[in-house]
Amino acid sequence: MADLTTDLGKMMLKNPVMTASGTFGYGFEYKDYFDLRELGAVVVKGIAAFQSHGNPTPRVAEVTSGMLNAIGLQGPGVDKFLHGAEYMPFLRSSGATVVVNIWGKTVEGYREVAERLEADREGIAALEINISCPNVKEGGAAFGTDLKLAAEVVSEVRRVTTLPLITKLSPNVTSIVDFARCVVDAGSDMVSLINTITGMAIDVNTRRPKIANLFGGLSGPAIKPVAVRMVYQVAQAVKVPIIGMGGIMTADDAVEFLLAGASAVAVGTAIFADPYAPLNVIRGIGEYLDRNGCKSVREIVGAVKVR
Amino acid sequence: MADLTTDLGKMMLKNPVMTASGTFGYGFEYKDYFDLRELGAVVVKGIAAFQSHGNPTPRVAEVTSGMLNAIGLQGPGVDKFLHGAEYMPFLRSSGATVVVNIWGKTVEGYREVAERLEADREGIAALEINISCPNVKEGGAAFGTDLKLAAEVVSEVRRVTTLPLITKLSPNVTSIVDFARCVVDAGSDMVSLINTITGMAIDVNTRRPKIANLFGGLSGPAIKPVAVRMVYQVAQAVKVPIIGMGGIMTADDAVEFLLAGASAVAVGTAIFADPYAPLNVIRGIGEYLDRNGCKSVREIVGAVKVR
Amino acid sequence: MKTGEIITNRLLQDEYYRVEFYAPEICRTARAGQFVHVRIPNLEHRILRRPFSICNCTEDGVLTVVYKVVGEGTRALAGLAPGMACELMGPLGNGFMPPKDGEYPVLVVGGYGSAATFMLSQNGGKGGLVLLGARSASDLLLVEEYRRNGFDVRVSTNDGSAGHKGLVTELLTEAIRENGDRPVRFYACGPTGMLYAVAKMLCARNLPGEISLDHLMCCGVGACFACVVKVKDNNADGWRYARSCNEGPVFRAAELYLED
Amino acid sequence: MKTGEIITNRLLQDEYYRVEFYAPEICRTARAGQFVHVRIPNLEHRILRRPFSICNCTEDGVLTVVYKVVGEGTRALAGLAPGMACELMGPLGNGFMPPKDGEYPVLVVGGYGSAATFMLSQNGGKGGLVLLGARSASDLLLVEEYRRNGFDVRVSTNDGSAGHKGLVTELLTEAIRENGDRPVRFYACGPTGMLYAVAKMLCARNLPGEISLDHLMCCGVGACFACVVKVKDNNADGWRYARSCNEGPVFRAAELYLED
Ligand SMILES: Cc1cc2nc3c(=O)[nH]c(=O)nc-3n(C[C@H](O)[C@H](O)[C@H](O)COP(=O)(O)OP(=O)(O)OC[C@H]3O[C@@H](n4cnc5c(N)ncnc54)[C@H](O)[C@@H]3O)c2cc1C
Ligand SMILES: Cc1cc2nc3c(=O)[nH]c(=O)nc-3n(C[C@H](O)[C@H](O)[C@H](O)COP(=O)(O)OP(=O)(O)OC[C@H]3O[C@@H](n4cnc5c(N)ncnc54)[C@H](O)[C@@H]3O)c2cc1C
Ligand SMILES: Cc1cc2nc3c(=O)[nH]c(=O)nc-3n(C[C@H](O)[C@H](O)[C@H](O)COP(=O)(O)O)c2cc1C
Ligand SMILES: Cc1cc2nc3c(=O)[nH]c(=O)nc-3n(C[C@H](O)[C@H](O)[C@H](O)COP(=O)(O)O)c2cc1C
Ligand code: FES
Ligand code: FES
Repeated sequence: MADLTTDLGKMMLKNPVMTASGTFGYGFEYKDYFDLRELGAVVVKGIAAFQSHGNPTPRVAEVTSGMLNAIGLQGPGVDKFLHGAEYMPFLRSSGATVVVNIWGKTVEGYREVAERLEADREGIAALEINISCPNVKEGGAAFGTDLKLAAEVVSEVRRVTTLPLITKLSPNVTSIVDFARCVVDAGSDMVSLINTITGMAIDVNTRRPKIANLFGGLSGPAIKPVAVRMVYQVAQAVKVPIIGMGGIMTADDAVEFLLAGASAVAVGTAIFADPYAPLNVIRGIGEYLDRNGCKSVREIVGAVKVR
Repeated sequence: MADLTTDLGKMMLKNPVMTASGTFGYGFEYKDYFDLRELGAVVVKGIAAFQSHGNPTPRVAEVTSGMLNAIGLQGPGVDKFLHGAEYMPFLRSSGATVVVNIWGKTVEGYREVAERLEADREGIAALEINISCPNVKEGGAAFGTDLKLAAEVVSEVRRVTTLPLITKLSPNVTSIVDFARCVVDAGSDMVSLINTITGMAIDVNTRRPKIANLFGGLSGPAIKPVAVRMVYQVAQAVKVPIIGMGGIMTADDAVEFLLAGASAVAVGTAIFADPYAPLNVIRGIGEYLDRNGCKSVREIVGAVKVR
Repeated sequence: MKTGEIITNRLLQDEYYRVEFYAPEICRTARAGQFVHVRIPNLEHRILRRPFSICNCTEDGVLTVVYKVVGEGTRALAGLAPGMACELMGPLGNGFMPPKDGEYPVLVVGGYGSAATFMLSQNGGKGGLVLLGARSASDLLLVEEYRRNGFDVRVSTNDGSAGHKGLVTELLTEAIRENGDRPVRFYACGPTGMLYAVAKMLCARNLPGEISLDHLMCCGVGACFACVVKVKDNNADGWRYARSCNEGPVFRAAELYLED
Repeated sequence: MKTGEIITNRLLQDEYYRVEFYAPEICRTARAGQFVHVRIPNLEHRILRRPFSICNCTEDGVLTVVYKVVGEGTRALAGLAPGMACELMGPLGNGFMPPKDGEYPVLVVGGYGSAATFMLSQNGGKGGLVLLGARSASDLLLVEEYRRNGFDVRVSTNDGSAGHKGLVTELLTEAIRENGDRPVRFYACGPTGMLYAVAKMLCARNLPGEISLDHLMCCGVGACFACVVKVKDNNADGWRYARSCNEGPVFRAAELYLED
């Protein structure tokens, strides 16, 4: 059996498969399904400095080979996350490798949640900065589509924590490579991509948007080719480890991301179809490696043959 | 039966359904399937000033609910297009409403093809400028992802023709609204969107990209939510007519685009599944209008209820 | 994942079907009001599972779902033949609390809501009342089955094609009046509009009731926050979003945050 | 669109299936080397049709396709039962030119290429030769059928499990030598590598041959430029991309632009 351990620079994983933030809750919800230690890492739903209702409903709509969501980052806030039994205390006791996805409405908001987590960092393996959030101070433009804001968020968070930092990039930009370079320059140890692609669906009978919030983020197999392309582009441009995601349903999908240059992957929407999807992906990657005579998953990272 | 005639400002169509450039050849290929006059318009494959081989093969790959293509704009060039029997002469005799999609490798290239078509404009209802092409002079960045270049192409073409101008926008940008505004300011009478989203697929067995050209454009149902969102955004921002496309398979899909703000739609990839798809969409829009008590298709343009 | 082999899958009436899965593990613990999250096979362009109330469970492991064909998923489900199988997650969610000793159960149901409360009628012959509302006679589900379980069944239809012509809430008003001071516990499942009307009536009269809400779901286990409904809370806003999949789908009427 | 009802759809051998469609309109004009573009039903996440050579057509409208299960589309096709139907576009493409009077047909085929040339063996008993190549015995298709049509069949397999152990091009070399000066027309269909090898052999010896190429297709009618192959041209480059769906799939060997 091939070696699945994955070296993400400042972070070692037992295998390259994580859960994608927002699709696996806080791990607790799936505790009866399998042992969370089987995963490369559990990435929790985005945590802010404050408690948050999220968006009005309907928040999701199914579309062809994917879904739109505008959950709006409902969450308990960092206090409850650190102390509520079903959040961090549960995760610590579970023995899982935990990545905390963080967000804010202002640069200070990001810094604050990172500071709080830094102060109580036991059991936290890394922070993932979700920059696909609207900046309330600057008129609602997302941090993830403005290079200056993206750099600011990352360097502010960098100032207050020594935890490994992953910055999660938005695909809704002309050049994701520019953002990858920018957040790495600002101190991010890794990048993860892609977050959802902004989309819309309209119910032709009611003539209303299917998402109360008008737009939602497209995820699932529909976006996989876009995600693979972006991972490939970013891998050509930066030297830090990449966590690839977007539409991974099977091990073959995951291998595509690894070949394109990702050192690890995350499984998101697929979990809704099958909670065991991440485990099946882990097993399938192992089988792929064995079948192809690879001793370690690292052999296939970036191994796409472009000529 | 509701009135399907469609007013695109400088151009009237008998119904709002066109074919998407590149998916219906030059009309000739489908002449045995139905009378081309049944279509709102036939939009031909991109024409350049010169003949062009296009890209190496494989040029297409099937992906979940869509396909990638990197045909690379193979084509006969404007001379042969104007005079070869199976191109414009055929289209003229067919009585179809013809939109000629044009492209170039330089700003001058765009101007040249537009000039040639202007000089021989009989039977041409409009030009559609495809700006999703790499600019060979400026290091290969696409015209469609650079506001300055996009404006330049459109105003150069505008200078040499009085034909109605449609500019076809690329979705691979942070703000498609900026591009819509920019090309309208530069003299475009309409905008069409979306072109394909850049994607990549890797064969995990051979480890080679499935497209010889590395990247290909994603089309088909997978991209529909992104396309509908962009049409909605552009409809909020510009006053010119919009031609919406991206993943339209059924009349309901088309209605979604109309509700979002498109005055007409184009059917592309669906034609590969079913050459009659555009006709089915036309019929289905009529049925939708009747069922919903609408007298004219114009009643539903932009009629999405956002609150 | 639990695999449920299909034993029978037949048209019940109109657009309603009844499917029986062999799912002993789920049957072992399932309660009225809980649901199964069904993966529809061979529907590759649809990623999400479909939630269905557990209508019945037998000791030999037969799980019954009654469903209406409303879209692609249910249409595909209706096309599955015995011997085929679906992956099932379940039992999920919090079911109804059975009536306390001496409490008389009154079920107020519309459409396929009739299935969600059905297991409450298997209360060892203690009986109860079902108020069944529907658009028309062909939407009335499980009438005979409830009667067989010793439940009194009253029916209303919007078009008057069966029973009282009007809304099921009118039957409810009557039932509440008739009932006088007897301890009653109300249970409701059906279209959202009806449920909120029932909840308001119960709250106004301070009557104990449980409402099973039907919301769009993704994960079914509380992980994604897709399925939320407003419930009362003592925070500044007076409400919070509760996940109907794992904090519900059954909520106490008094717990729901009723707007306007 | 032409709808082809499935009459039979059975395993032939190994991973090969034979499906018969009732498609009288297509049968009326179909020639060897032409293809049908098949829409696979219930495979919503796959948009594109699948092209298959027309293996046979009867006067009563039965169109036969022989196919190998290689991926999702062909797997789904193999799952279709008689009575179900597929939308068919066809006959598409340019078929083989039948041998001229006095010309002896020699077919060089590999794998399911055997199906593309099959109708050439229905030449009214004038006979001919088939050189069948395959990886192993289980990939040899239609051997008996060719014999029944009075064709001489020679076989090669890579693993030696049947006939000559080696490549079908070796059989071809032999056949060319044996044949001496008799007027012959060659036809080839099979894996791309084999076809280019055959084309090179024929060109080197200035022998007339027709090659049916198997390329990824989208539209099937010449509209999309997905399926192009290099053919000789008197432009500056010496070649142009021809659409294999409508300018082919059959090309004259001499017409192909053979690189390296
Ligand atoms: C707790 C619960 C119990 C339910 N019990 C039953 C039952 O016993 N019998 C029954 O017939 N139906 C029941 N439903 C509704 C059922 O889940 C939907 O009718 C079904 O998902 C529709 O799927 P579709 O693909 O046919 O429709 P589509 O409209 O094509 O579905 C599109 C999307 O919307 C979702 N969706 C559509 N309608 C609903 C809805 N009402 N509730 C939740 N999701 C929806 C689907 O899951 C899918 O993601 C229940 C729903 C919930 C939440
Ligand atoms: C003119 C022509 C005639 C053919 N005749 C036959 C025949 O008689 N019998 C037979 O078994 N096969 C034939 N093929 C090949 C057949 O079309 C493919 O095997 C089939 O499309 C594979 O589909 P899939 O979904 O099972 O495979 P997948 O690999 O899942 O298909 C993925 C995609 O690749 C395309 N594709 C994959 N392989 C091929 C291929 N070799 N050629 C063209 N497209 C391909 C599919 O259409 C699809 O778009 C022919 C191909 C052509 C072009
Ligand atoms: C319901 C849902 C909620 C999500 N919530 C978050 C989130 O809180 N933070 C975040 O960074 N990404 C969030 N995402 C994005 C996913 O983590 C992931 O980037 C995206 O869905 C693409 O992967 P997939 O196609 O495998 O789902 C969410 C996605 C979904 C579908
Ligand atoms: C095979 C193929 C070729 C295309 N060629 C062109 C082209 O020449 N010019 C152009 O502007 N768009 C071209 N497009 C883009 C389509 O016109 C359309 O914008 C896109 O495919 C989205 O629509 P769809 O999802 O309905 O196909 C092409 C698309 C495909 C699939
Ligand atoms: S469906 Fe995911 S939280 Fe309820
Ligand atoms: S398949 Fe479209 S041109 Fe040949």
